[in-house]
Amino acid sequence: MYTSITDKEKKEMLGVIGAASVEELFADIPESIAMKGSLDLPGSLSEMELEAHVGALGSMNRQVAGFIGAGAYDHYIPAAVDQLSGRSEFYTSYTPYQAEVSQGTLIAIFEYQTLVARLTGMDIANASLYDGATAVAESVLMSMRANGRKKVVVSGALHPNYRSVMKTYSWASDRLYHEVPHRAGVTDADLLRESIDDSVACVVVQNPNFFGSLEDIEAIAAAAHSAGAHCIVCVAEPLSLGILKNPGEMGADIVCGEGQGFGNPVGFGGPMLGMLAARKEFMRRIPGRLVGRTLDADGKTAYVLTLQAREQHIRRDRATSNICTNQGLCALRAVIYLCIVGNRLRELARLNHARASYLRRRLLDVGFRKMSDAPYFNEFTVAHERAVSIRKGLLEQGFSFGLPLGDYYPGMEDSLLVCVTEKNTVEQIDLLVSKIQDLVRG
Amino acid sequence: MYTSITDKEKKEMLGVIGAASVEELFADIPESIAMKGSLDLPGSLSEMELEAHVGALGSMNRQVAGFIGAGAYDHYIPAAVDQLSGRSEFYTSYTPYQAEVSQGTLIAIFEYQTLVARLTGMDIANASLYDGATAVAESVLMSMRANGRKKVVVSGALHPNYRSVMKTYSWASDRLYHEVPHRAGVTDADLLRESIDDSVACVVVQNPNFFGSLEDIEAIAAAAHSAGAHCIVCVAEPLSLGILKNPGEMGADIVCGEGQGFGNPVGFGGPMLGMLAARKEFMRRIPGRLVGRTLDADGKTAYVLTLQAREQHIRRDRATSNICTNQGLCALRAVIYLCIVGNRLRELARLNHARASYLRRRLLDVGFRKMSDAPYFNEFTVAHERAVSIRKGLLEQGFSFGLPLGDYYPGMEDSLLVCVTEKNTVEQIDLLVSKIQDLVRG
Amino acid sequence: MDVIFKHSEPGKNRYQIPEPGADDYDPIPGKYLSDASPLPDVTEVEVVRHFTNLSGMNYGVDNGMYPLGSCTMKYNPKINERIASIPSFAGIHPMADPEAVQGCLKVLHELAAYLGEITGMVFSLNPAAGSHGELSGAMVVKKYFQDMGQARHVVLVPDTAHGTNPASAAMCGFTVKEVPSNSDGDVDVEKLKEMLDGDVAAMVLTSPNTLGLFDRNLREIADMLHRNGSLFYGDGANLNAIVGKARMAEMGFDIMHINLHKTFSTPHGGGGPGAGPLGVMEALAKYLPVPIVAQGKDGYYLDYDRPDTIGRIHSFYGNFLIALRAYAYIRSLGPGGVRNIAETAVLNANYLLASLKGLYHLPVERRCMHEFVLSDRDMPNGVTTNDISKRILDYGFYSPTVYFPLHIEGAIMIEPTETETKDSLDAFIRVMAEIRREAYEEPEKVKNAPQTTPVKRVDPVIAARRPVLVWEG
Amino acid sequence: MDVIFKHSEPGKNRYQIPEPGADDYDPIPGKYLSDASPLPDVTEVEVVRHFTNLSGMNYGVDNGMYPLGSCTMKYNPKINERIASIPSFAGIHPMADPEAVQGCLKVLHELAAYLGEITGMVFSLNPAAGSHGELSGAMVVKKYFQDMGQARHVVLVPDTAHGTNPASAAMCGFTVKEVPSNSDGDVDVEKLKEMLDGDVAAMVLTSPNTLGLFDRNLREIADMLHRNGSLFYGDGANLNAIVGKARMAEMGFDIMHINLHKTFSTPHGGGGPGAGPLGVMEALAKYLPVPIVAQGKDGYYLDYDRPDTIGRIHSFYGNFLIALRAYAYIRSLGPGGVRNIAETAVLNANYLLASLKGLYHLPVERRCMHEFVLSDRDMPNGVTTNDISKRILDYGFYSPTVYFPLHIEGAIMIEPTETETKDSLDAFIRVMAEIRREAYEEPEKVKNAPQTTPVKRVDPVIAARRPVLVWEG
Ligand SMILES: Cc1ncc(COP(=O)(O)O)c(C=O)c1O
Ligand SMILES: Cc1ncc(COP(=O)(O)O)c(C=O)c1O
Repeated sequence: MYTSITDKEKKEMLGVIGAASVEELFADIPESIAMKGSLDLPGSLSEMELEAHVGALGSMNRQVAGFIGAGAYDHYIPAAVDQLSGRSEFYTSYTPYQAEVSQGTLIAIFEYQTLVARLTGMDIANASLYDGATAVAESVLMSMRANGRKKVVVSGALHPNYRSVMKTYSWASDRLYHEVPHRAGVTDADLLRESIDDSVACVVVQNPNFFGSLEDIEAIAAAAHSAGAHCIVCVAEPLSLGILKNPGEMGADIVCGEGQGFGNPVGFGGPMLGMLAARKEFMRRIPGRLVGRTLDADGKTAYVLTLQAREQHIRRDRATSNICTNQGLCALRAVIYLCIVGNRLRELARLNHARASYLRRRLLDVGFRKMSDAPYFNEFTVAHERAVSIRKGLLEQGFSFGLPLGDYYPGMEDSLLVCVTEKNTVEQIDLLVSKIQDLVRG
Repeated sequence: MYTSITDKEKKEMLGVIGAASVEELFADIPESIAMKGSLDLPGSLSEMELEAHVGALGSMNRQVAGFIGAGAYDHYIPAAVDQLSGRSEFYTSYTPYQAEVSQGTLIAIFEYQTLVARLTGMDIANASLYDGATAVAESVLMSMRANGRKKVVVSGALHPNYRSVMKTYSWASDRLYHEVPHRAGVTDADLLRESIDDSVACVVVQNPNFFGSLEDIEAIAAAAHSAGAHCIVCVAEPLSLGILKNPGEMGADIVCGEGQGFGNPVGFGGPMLGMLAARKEFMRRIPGRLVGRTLDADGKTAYVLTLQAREQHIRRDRATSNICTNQGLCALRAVIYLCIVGNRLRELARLNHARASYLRRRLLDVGFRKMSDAPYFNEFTVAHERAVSIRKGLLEQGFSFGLPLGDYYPGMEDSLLVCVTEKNTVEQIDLLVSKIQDLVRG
Repeated sequence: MDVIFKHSEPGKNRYQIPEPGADDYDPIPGKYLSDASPLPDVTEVEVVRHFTNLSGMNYGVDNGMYPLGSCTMKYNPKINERIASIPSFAGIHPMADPEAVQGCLKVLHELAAYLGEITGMVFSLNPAAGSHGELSGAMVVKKYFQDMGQARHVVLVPDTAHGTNPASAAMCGFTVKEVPSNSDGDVDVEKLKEMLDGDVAAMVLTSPNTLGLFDRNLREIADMLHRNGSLFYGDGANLNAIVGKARMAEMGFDIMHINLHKTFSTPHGGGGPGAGPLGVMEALAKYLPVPIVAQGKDGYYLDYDRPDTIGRIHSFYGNFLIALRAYAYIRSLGPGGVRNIAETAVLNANYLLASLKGLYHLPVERRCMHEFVLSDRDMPNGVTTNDISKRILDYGFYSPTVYFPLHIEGAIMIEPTETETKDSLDAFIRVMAEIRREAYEEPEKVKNAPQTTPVKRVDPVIAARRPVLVWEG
Repeated sequence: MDVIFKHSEPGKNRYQIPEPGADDYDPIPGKYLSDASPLPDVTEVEVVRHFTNLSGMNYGVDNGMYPLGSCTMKYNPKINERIASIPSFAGIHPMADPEAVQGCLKVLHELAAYLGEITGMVFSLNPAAGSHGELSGAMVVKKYFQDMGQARHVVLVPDTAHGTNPASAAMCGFTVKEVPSNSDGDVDVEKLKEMLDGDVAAMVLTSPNTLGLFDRNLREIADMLHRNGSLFYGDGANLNAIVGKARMAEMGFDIMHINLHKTFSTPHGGGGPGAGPLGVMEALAKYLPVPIVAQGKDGYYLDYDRPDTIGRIHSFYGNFLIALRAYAYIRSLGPGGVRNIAETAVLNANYLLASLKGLYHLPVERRCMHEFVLSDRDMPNGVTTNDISKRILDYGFYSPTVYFPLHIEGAIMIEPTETETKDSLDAFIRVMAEIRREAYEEPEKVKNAPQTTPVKRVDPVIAARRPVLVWEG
C-alpha cells in the first residue's frame, strides 16, 4: 500500500471534517449501489513477490532473434535515453499546464516538434498522438477540416492495421473511405490517379510502404494536388527519414506516422509514438498539444502550451480533436535519442539498409522469390512456397523470421515481410540463412 | 569516444596556447619515454556492440539459486533504491568539498551516520570505509591509537578473509596479531580470557560469527574491559542488527563490519560498504570522512565535512588513516534502503531467520549434522560426509548450496556454511531439500 | 535554458555506429536519397547535461504534492517502472507469434478481468488514453443504434463535463447538448427530463462528477435514460474515489472508460502515455474494439473474429507497458489495498476541504469525494485564480487544476490523492492560508507570482499571437 | 532541508515484507533479541521525495563542468552504468564456485592485462581506491626490503604530494620525509641527492605531478633511486595526462596505482566507490596482494598460492563492478580513443591555462599537462581562493580543488578533463574573468558568495567546535 495516514491522524482528520467515520464520507452513494463485500481480486503481494511473479509471467514470453518490423522496430536504445527519460521530474509530471515549473517538458517537446518537422520536411509538428494508426486517422480528419471534403483515398500498401483504424474512424465520423490496391507491393499509380477527383480530401500513402518498398511519392503528390487534394505521407519506420528524401521535399502536405523506432522499445506494441507534422497552413487545425516560444515576466525566453483554442478543453465539441493525454514521454525519449545519435542517424540508416539488403540477397540465393524490384529500406517482402513451415522451424530454433502476410492479404500466404535492424548482426543473419538452408533442404 | 573538440576548435585552441600541434604540448616527456606505436588494445566498440560483448561475458557466469552468505548477502533491493541512488547528481559528484552545492550528499551521509550509530548502539559512525575486512583492520588501528597498545586478540570465528586482511595490516604496521580458536563454531571464551592481558589493545569478535552462530558478546566485552582493552564487534550481515540486541548494549566499544546487505548487490564482492561506529571518545581518532551539522551564512542549518584535521589531506603522515575515496554511493544506497524498509527491518530479519531455521531443520532431517546448538540468525554450519559431492550435484541443477569450509578450516572438509535470505522462498527451499534427498539417497 | 540546437557544431558528435559488415547489398537509387543533415551535432555529455538540467526545471509527483484536480497525480511506485523495463516485456514484438507472447497476453487478460471485477463491466484494453476510450465508447453507442436501426443524433453532456466528453462525441458525428447542473452540483434532473427525446443516443456523466461530488440522482438519471432507450456513458476518470466502494455497472452505466494513469497509478509522463480501457455491459460486449485477448485451449490469443465490433482503434493492442504497470499495481494492493485507495483519497480530500473552506469560497457546500472545487469569488484586490495558482508554485507545490469545471467561475479544483501524507496536506493548508493573507495584505506578492521558479510568469498571449513552434536558428 | 527522521511517525510505513511461510523453526532465545526500533517510520513517497529533492541540492558532472583538479571529473558514460547493473554481474556471489563465475574472472583478467599494456606493469585489482593501492604498494616496498634483509625506514615524498602518499607510507611504519620542489615545479634534484641514503626505502612521485607538470628530471630521479637501492613509487592519479602517450614503467617507476574512477571514468559516487589497482614491475609481481586472477587449463581461477604475497587486503577481490565499468570504458575507446584521452585532456587544460594566466597568478610559468595550478596571490581587496571558489558556484560550475598542493599558497587547481566541450571551457573562462573583475570592482560579491546555491556559505568552524555527527531528534 502506498498510503500513510495513521489511525491517530485519521481520527484527527475526521475531527476536523466533523465526521464520525470514513464510511460517513461515502454517504452520498446509495445503499443499493454501495459494495457490500470485498473485491474478488488476488491478495496483495510484497514488492519482491510482485517482481518474482511478474518475472515469471515475462518468462512465458519467448525472447527470440527477431526479423519482424511491420510497424514496430526493434532498434538499439542508447543507455542515455533510459537514464534521462527515467528522471522522475519528467515522468511523474503531467501536461505542462503550469509553464513556470514545466520548462523541462516544454523545451523538450519544442525540440521534439522541431526535429520532427525537420525530419519530415514540414513546417510544424505537434507534441505527439497515440500511435501511427491514429496519427493517420487524425491527419485525414485534419485534411478534411481544411478542405471541407469528405473522402479519403488510401493506398492498399498502407499498414493493414492503420487501414483498419482509418476505416473505423471514417465510419464513425461519417467520412468516405476508398482503397486503391497495390500492384506487386507498390501503390498502383494508375488506379490511384483514377480514384482522385474533387470530392477527395486527401490521398494517404505509406513510405516505405507496408511491404517495405519505396513509393513514388512525387507522382502521388502531383496526382493529389492536381485535384486539389492533400497528399498525406505516412512513415511507419522513422529511421528511414535518416536517409531518404524527406516527404516534404517530395510534395507531402501532411506527414504522419509512427515514431516508436526513435528510442522507444517495441513493448508489445505500446506505448507507441504518433507523429504528426504538416505545412504551416494547418497550424490552427492541427490536433493535439503544441508548444510555442514566448517570454516570461522578466522578458526572458520561455515556452508554453499554445494555440489551445484548438483543443477540447476550450473548444469542446468543436475542437480539432478529442485528444488530451498524449504520448509525451515517448516523444521525450525520441528527442533524447535523436540528440544522442544525432547526425549519425544517416549512418545508422545506411547500416540498416545494408544488412537488410544483404539478407534479401541471401534469401534469393536460397530459393526465396522477391515480390518486386522496387527499392526498399530495411524491410522487404519475399515469398517461398514453404514459407509457413520454414518460419515454424525457425521459431523453434529461436528465430522470429518475418511476418506471414496471408492474414493481411489473402493470396499472399507464401509471403513474408522481413525486417533487419542494426540489432541483427551479420553473424546472426548468416546463421539464420544457414538454418533456412537446412530447412529448405530438409 | 567521449570527447568533442573539432578540428576547427583544436586549431583555434592551439592558436590561443601558441603551440603548433598537440604533440608540442607533450614536449616535456623525453623522447626515450614517449610511446612510439599504438597501444595493443582491442579496437573500439560502439555502444551496442559493447553491450552485446559484455552481455556475452555475463552469460559466462551462472546465475543460480544461492544459499551462500559468508560476508556477502543477497537481499532483495527495492526499486526505489536503484531509482534514487541512480540520480546522477549523486553518483557523478565527488566528495562534498564544496558544501554549498553538496548538501544532498552531506545530508544523506549524515543520515547514514545516524542510522549506523543507532543500529549498532554507538554514539558516532563515519561516512564509510572500503569493506568489512578493512573496517575491522581500521578499527583495530583506531583502538591501538587510543590506548597505545600494540596487540590485537582475534576470534577464530571471525571471517577468514577479514582475519587475513587484519594479518596483512598488522604485519605492515608492526602490530601483534593473536588468534583464539573457536570451539564448535563459537569463540572459545576460556582461551580468549587467557589471552587478554594489559598488552592487548582490543579483542575482535564477529556476531553472528563466521559460522553463523551468535556469540556471548557480553562475556567477551567484560573480559576485554577487565584488562583495559576495547571490545570490537564485527557485523558481517547487517540485517542481523534488525533483530538482535545491538553490540553497544552488549558492551562493544567499536562496531565495524560490512553494510553491503543494506541495499547493495553482492556484485562479485565489490563495491562493498565498510561500516565503522564507535563510542564518542573515538570521535577525533576515527578514520574516514565525517559529516557534521553547522550553519550557513544566513544562520540556516547546513551540513559539512568536519573534523578534517584527522584526515590525510591535512595531517598527512599523522592522519588517522590514509583513506580518501570511500564507498559513498554504497552508503547512500544503504540509507535509502533503511528508509524504505524502515522499521519493517525487524520483520525482514525475522523472515530470514525463520526460513534459515526451516532449512536447517530439514537438513538435519535428511542426515546433515549440526555444528553446534548455539543460536544463529540466517546462516548456519552443517556437515555431511558427502557434502562435497552433494554440493556438486546441486550446482549442476542450478543450486549454489553453501560454502565448503575445508579451504578455511582444515579438517572441516565436510562442513558447509549455509545462508538463507528472503530471496529464498519456502518452495525453493523445499525443492532444494528434495534434490538433496535424491542426492543423499542416489 | 538554451535549446540543444545552439550547441550543435559540425564534428562534435562521436556516437559510434557499428560497421555494417555487409558490403554485398543493393544500394538505394540516388533519387530516393537525401543528404540534408537536420539533426544536431552534439556530444553525449552535452545531451546528458541538457536533459538533466531541463529536468531540474520540471516539477513532478516525486518532488512534492501535485493537487491537480481530475488528474489524480498520486505516487507512482518505483517497482512498476522496474517491471515495465524488463526485457521480457519491453522487448516483445507485437507481431510475434501468439505462442511467443503468452506472458503479455496473460497480463492483458488478467488485467481486463480485474477491471471487470472492480466495475462490473467487460473490458477492451485497446484505447491509449481516457479520451481514446471515450471515442471508442461513442463508437459503440453509434454502432448500437445503427444495429437497432435507430437514428439518434444527440449526446447529452453536463456543464460540469471534461472537454474530452463533448469532443469525443462530436468526432462520432453526434450533436452535443449541454445539461445544466443544479446548485447542489448534481445534474438538474428536471432540465434533463425536458431534453430527453427519441434523438438522444446517450448521456455522458463523470462519476463522481468533476466537482468531486457523487450525483445523488444517479440511479434516477440512469433509469430515465434507459426508459428513453438511451445509453449511459460513465467517464471513469474519477474512479479513484469509488474503487472498491461501488461499481460503475451498479450505478446504471452501460459504457465507461478508466484512466489507468489515474486510478491505477501509472506515471503521467509529462503528458502521457496513459491508457483508457473501455468497459461495457455484457450486452454491448460484442461491439468492443478488436482485438480482444481471449483464452482458448492452446493458450491466450488475440480474437479478431468479432463481427459486430466497431473495429480496430490502435496500431496494435493499446499501451501494453502501461497496462502492465496497472496490473502490477493491482497485484501489489490486493482487494483491501484497492478499497483503501478510495477511502484514503476521500478522507484526504475532505480534510483539505474542511480546512480550506473557511479561507476560500466554496461554490457547492457539500462534503466531497476525492476532490473539490473552490473559487476566487471572494478574493480581494483583484486577486484571481490564476494569481493564486502561480503563487502556490512559489511555495514549492504544484497547482490545482484551474478554471475547470467551466461553469464555476475561477474554479480551483483540488485533488490531493490518497498517497499524500497528513504532513503534506497540512503544509498545503498553511500555504493556502498564507496566500489568502497575502491577497489581503500584500496582493502584489500574489499578482507578481511566481518569483522563485526557473522562469517568471509566462505570457501565453505572445506565444499565440505569432506562434513559434519550431526552432529556426 | 529536513532530515528524513523528522517525517517519522508510528504507523506510516507500509512497506510489505513477505510472509515467512515457514512456521516450523527454532526461535532465537529472547536474551539475544532487542525490541528497539531505531529506524524511521516513513512512507515510500516521502523517501522518494526526500532523496529526489536532496539530489537537487547536489552538483555532479551531469550538471556541468567540474574542474576539480587531481580528481579527473570527466563524463561517466551511461552505458557503463547500464552494464554494471546487469544481473549476470551485479548478482554474482563472490564465494560462488569458480566455474560459475568465469565471466567475472575474465573481466578482471582482461582488465589487468589492459592496464598492463597501458603502463608496462603487472596488476592486482584488489585495492578499493587509490590510497588503498598506495597502502598495498607501501606494503610491497616493506616486503621487498624484508626479503632483501635490509632495514630501510624512510619514504620520500615531494612537497607537491597528495596527502594520501605520506599517510599510506606512515601506515606501514615508514618515516616520511618531504622533498622540496624547485621553482620550475620539478623535484629539486640537488636536495633529493642529499636526502638519499641507505635508509631510503622508496620515493613516491605523482606523474605528471600535482602541479600538472611532467617532471623533467624523472628519469634522472629514477636512476638516482635505483642506484641507491630504493624503489620508485608512481602515484598514477594523473595517468589521464599520459595514457597512450608514455608508460609508467618506462619512466622508471617500480610500483604504481591507477585510480580507475579518474582515468577510466567510473563515477565518483559522491565520494566513492572507486578502485585503485596496484601495478608493479615483473620482479615485484610475487609480492602483489592475493588473490590474483589466473588462467589455467580449466579456465580462470583465483590464485592464492603465492608464497611471497603481502597477503590479502580486501574482503573479496576489490571493487569488481567498478573494474567492470573501466573494462567497458577501455573496450569502447580502443587504442586510439585511449590516446585521445590524454591528447584532449592536455589540449583542454593548456587552452584554459593560456586563457587564464593573464587573469590570475600562475606560480609556475610553464605549459601544463592535464591540469594546472593558479593562486590568489595577486587578488585585490583581500579576496581569497576560498572566496573565488565560492563565487564560481554562483555561476553554475563546480569549483577547482583549492589549497592543494600545500606548498602553493592559495592554490587553485584546475582540471577540465577531455570530455569538456570548447563551449564549456569558454564559459568557464568568461566566469573566471568576471570574478576577477568583481574582485577589483565589487569585492563584496565575491566575499559573500555563494548567493544562488541551495545554502549560503557554510561555516566549517561551528561544525568542528561542538561536533554533531548524528541526528538526535
Ligand atoms: C474527467 C476527465 N475525463 C476525461 C479525461 C480524458 O482522459 P485522457 O487525458 O486520459 O485522455 C480526463 C483527463 O484528462 C478527465 O479528467
Ligand atoms: C594525486 C592523488 N593521489 C592519490 C589520491 C588518492 O586516491 P583515492 O581517493 O582513490 O584513494 C588522489 C585522489 O584523491 C590524488 O589526487
